[in-house]
Amino acid sequence: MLDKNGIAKRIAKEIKDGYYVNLGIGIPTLVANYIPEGINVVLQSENGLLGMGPFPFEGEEDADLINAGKQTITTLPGSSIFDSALSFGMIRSQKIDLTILGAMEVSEYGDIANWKIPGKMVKGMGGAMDLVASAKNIIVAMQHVNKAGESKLLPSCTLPLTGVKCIKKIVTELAVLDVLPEGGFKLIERAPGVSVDYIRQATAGKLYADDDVPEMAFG
Amino acid sequence: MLDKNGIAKRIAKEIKDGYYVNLGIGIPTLVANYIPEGINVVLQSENGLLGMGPFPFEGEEDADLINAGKQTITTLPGSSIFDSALSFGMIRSQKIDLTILGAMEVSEYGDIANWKIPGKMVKGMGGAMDLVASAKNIIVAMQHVNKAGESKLLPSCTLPLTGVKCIKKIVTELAVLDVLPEGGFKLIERAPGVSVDYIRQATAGKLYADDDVPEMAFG
Amino acid sequence: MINKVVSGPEEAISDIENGQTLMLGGFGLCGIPENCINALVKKGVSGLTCISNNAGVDDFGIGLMLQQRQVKKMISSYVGENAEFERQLLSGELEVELIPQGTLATRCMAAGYGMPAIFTPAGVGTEVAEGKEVRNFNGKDYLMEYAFEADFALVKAWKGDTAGNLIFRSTSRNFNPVMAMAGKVTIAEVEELVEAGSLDPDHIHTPGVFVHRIFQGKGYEKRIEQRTVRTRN
Amino acid sequence: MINKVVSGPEEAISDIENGQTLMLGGFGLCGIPENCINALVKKGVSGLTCISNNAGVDDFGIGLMLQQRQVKKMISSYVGENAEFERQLLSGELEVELIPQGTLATRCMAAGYGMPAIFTPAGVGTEVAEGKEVRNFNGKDYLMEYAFEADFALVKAWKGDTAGNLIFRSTSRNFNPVMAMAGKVTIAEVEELVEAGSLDPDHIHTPGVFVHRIFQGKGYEKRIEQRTVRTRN
Repeated sequence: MLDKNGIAKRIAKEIKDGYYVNLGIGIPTLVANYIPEGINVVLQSENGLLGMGPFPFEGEEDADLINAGKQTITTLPGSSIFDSALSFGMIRSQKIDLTILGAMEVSEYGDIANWKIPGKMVKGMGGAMDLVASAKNIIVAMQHVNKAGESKLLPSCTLPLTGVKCIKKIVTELAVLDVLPEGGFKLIERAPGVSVDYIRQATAGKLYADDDVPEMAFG
Repeated sequence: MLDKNGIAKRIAKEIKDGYYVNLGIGIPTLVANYIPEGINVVLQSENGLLGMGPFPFEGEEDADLINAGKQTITTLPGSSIFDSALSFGMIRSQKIDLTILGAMEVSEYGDIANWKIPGKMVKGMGGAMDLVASAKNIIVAMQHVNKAGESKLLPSCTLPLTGVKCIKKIVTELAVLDVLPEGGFKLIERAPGVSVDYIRQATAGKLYADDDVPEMAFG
Repeated sequence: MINKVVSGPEEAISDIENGQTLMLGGFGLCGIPENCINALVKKGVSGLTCISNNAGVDDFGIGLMLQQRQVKKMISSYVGENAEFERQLLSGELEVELIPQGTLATRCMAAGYGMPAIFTPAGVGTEVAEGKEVRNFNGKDYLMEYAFEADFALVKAWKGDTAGNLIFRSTSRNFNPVMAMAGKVTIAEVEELVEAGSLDPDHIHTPGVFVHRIFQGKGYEKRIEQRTVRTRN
Repeated sequence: MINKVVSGPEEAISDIENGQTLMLGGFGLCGIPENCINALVKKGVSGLTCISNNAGVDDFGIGLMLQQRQVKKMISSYVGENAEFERQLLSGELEVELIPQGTLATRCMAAGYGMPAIFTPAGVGTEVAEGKEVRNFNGKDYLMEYAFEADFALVKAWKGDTAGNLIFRSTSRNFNPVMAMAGKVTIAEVEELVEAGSLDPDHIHTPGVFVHRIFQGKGYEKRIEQRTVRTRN
């Protein structure tokens, strides 16, 4: 079973040389720490930056330079700044190759819910609805089951949707799964030491698994 | 009867302090020479400039700095450069206070034709259709009659339209006229020495004139 | 050039009235019009509809206006980090319309570009789409979203000139340029106000034609919401 | 950063094929992609649809491609100043679609912003409106105009870096930034190519993400179409 960093590390393997990538808040942010050496990747922050760098050294924080999670950051050589309309313009026109974000629930048709729990304080969707509606390539980083032990990979979402039929790949603490165009989760890889049966039990939606599902490999 | 510079001089009186103005090609360009002293006006060039200045001194022409008529120009202090989409964005959102352009024909309902003569080579409408469709305040600078002696102020346009019901004021070599909301040209001023009857004869559309129409005053 | 300079935030906002709609630039606490917000709090104008990506924190930014109960409605994409906001929302004192961040930015832009409506796929199939026109282009569904109308837009720039031209610094640009284009009256506060002609025309982010009033602000706090740092090895 | 540098115009345009749709930046002869046009003429690719505000003059710009009969269709707002153009048009060899200048710019922008269509009042009630959807918003009629699709966008910038970021100079900016955003493949030629990190991120007009190939052009003629000057008193 993977921890958050393990999930981030596995997702990082999906990043190809030359990709522009948008990382959501939470586990997706950790992915930046595991981008393979020698790979040129540009991180977009949807408030209006391409070429996001690491956190600043202490004392070098700049209040005018933050990411979409409102964290102080730095820029890398070759970065560019733009307004929020152009930022979502490039998201809608699919110039961003890969979007990685968290989810509360994903359905076996690729619907995603990650912004609202009825009856609880609603903070807002931020840029999530724009991202899931536009991105050509989305990976969800999430826990396979919630704290109550219930599956978050469902036949259909119970929470208000963020987007419909948009998720194609999911990485959890247990597995890597593809969402099949005709519906259903296809088990691609198991976390080290986790059995197909265990994953099947943790998956409420339809799960398809070949006889021989490989364990995840890390770099 | 006015010459081209006279028409331009009379139109310049319509420009108020603080106006952003777009000047079309031909007589409208001449208006810039007669803007009253002490009046702050910013000229827009729709290829992407606010704050157009006079022609450069000989030897100081810059191929990268032209106006919408493709003439070499200069910028004034406080000018700004932008792309053509933003330029027409500010035109559509009516940030330009006054547009002055030429016309082949104007109808008594304020329709304008100034871009195409069927059977002749058509050069294109350039920005004229955008300007007439969006501007809140348009003055047409034109000859009252064509070379064949036919009126260009008509009951309805005979040439393909540039825009409909958009012209509110016309300045010709003979007169200043308003286009009435209910239709018809209202004679506001006569050119020096030109009679109301003369203007009536030169106007094919409905002409309304009070008993006592003043002569134009200049500065 | 046309001189847009006013004496300060009090004069700039003096004609903002109860019940009007304001746009406020900024993302989180980054690039917010601090001086104008403080002047609005002082003036005590109320019943406002505020279009702003976020709602500040309890004791900074729009949060200060919330504490004074000056806001009737927020139109935002994300409103966390604010306990007073939450209290007013749950008690029904405050109305909130949550819309996707890109939709928010693009509806501002649409106003500035004189486009009455735009199409975006954001929110199709979700509760955001309720009551909205859905239209299919090339096999994909889009929502039609209307341009915003705001009585005033309040923006914060780094440098500005007396002709109203604005230059923003780093990611404090965010929503400021699109809101600057969208206000019926746009008020810009800047850290440094210079004479027209001091700024390179090629560097200007917001042409002065969109800005009606400009002043040099004072005492910028520029608070950091999430201070994240790394240590030197 | 992702390196977008190619060796020159020949490599940059090597996969442009007969019958494709190209956008070409520039207004008049100002800010046109001179090197790319010359390479297209040399390559002899034909049957092209060219989206460009103008069509050059007889012996410069797109006029050179017209002389070689490489252009099947022009989509422009103004096509004067070109005798060969006129001859081909009147003889039926060349197809021309004339559209308002703002509509042209905005349809490019729409493609770059992922908006399938936009609304504009330009052309309502004229022959430009024929066959188009008219829609009323707040009492005013607008035409619905579709985003352009172009296989390649060819743009000219002043400075660019190896990451594809572009800075334009003065009014040679014109259509270049909106077309740069709209090409399926965007090729930028620049007067000066610098290393990533040499340009101020706040000064960049076109972020590198929109640019697929970049090279430093040679021998810019930058011809002036209407040389107008005043004399010193």
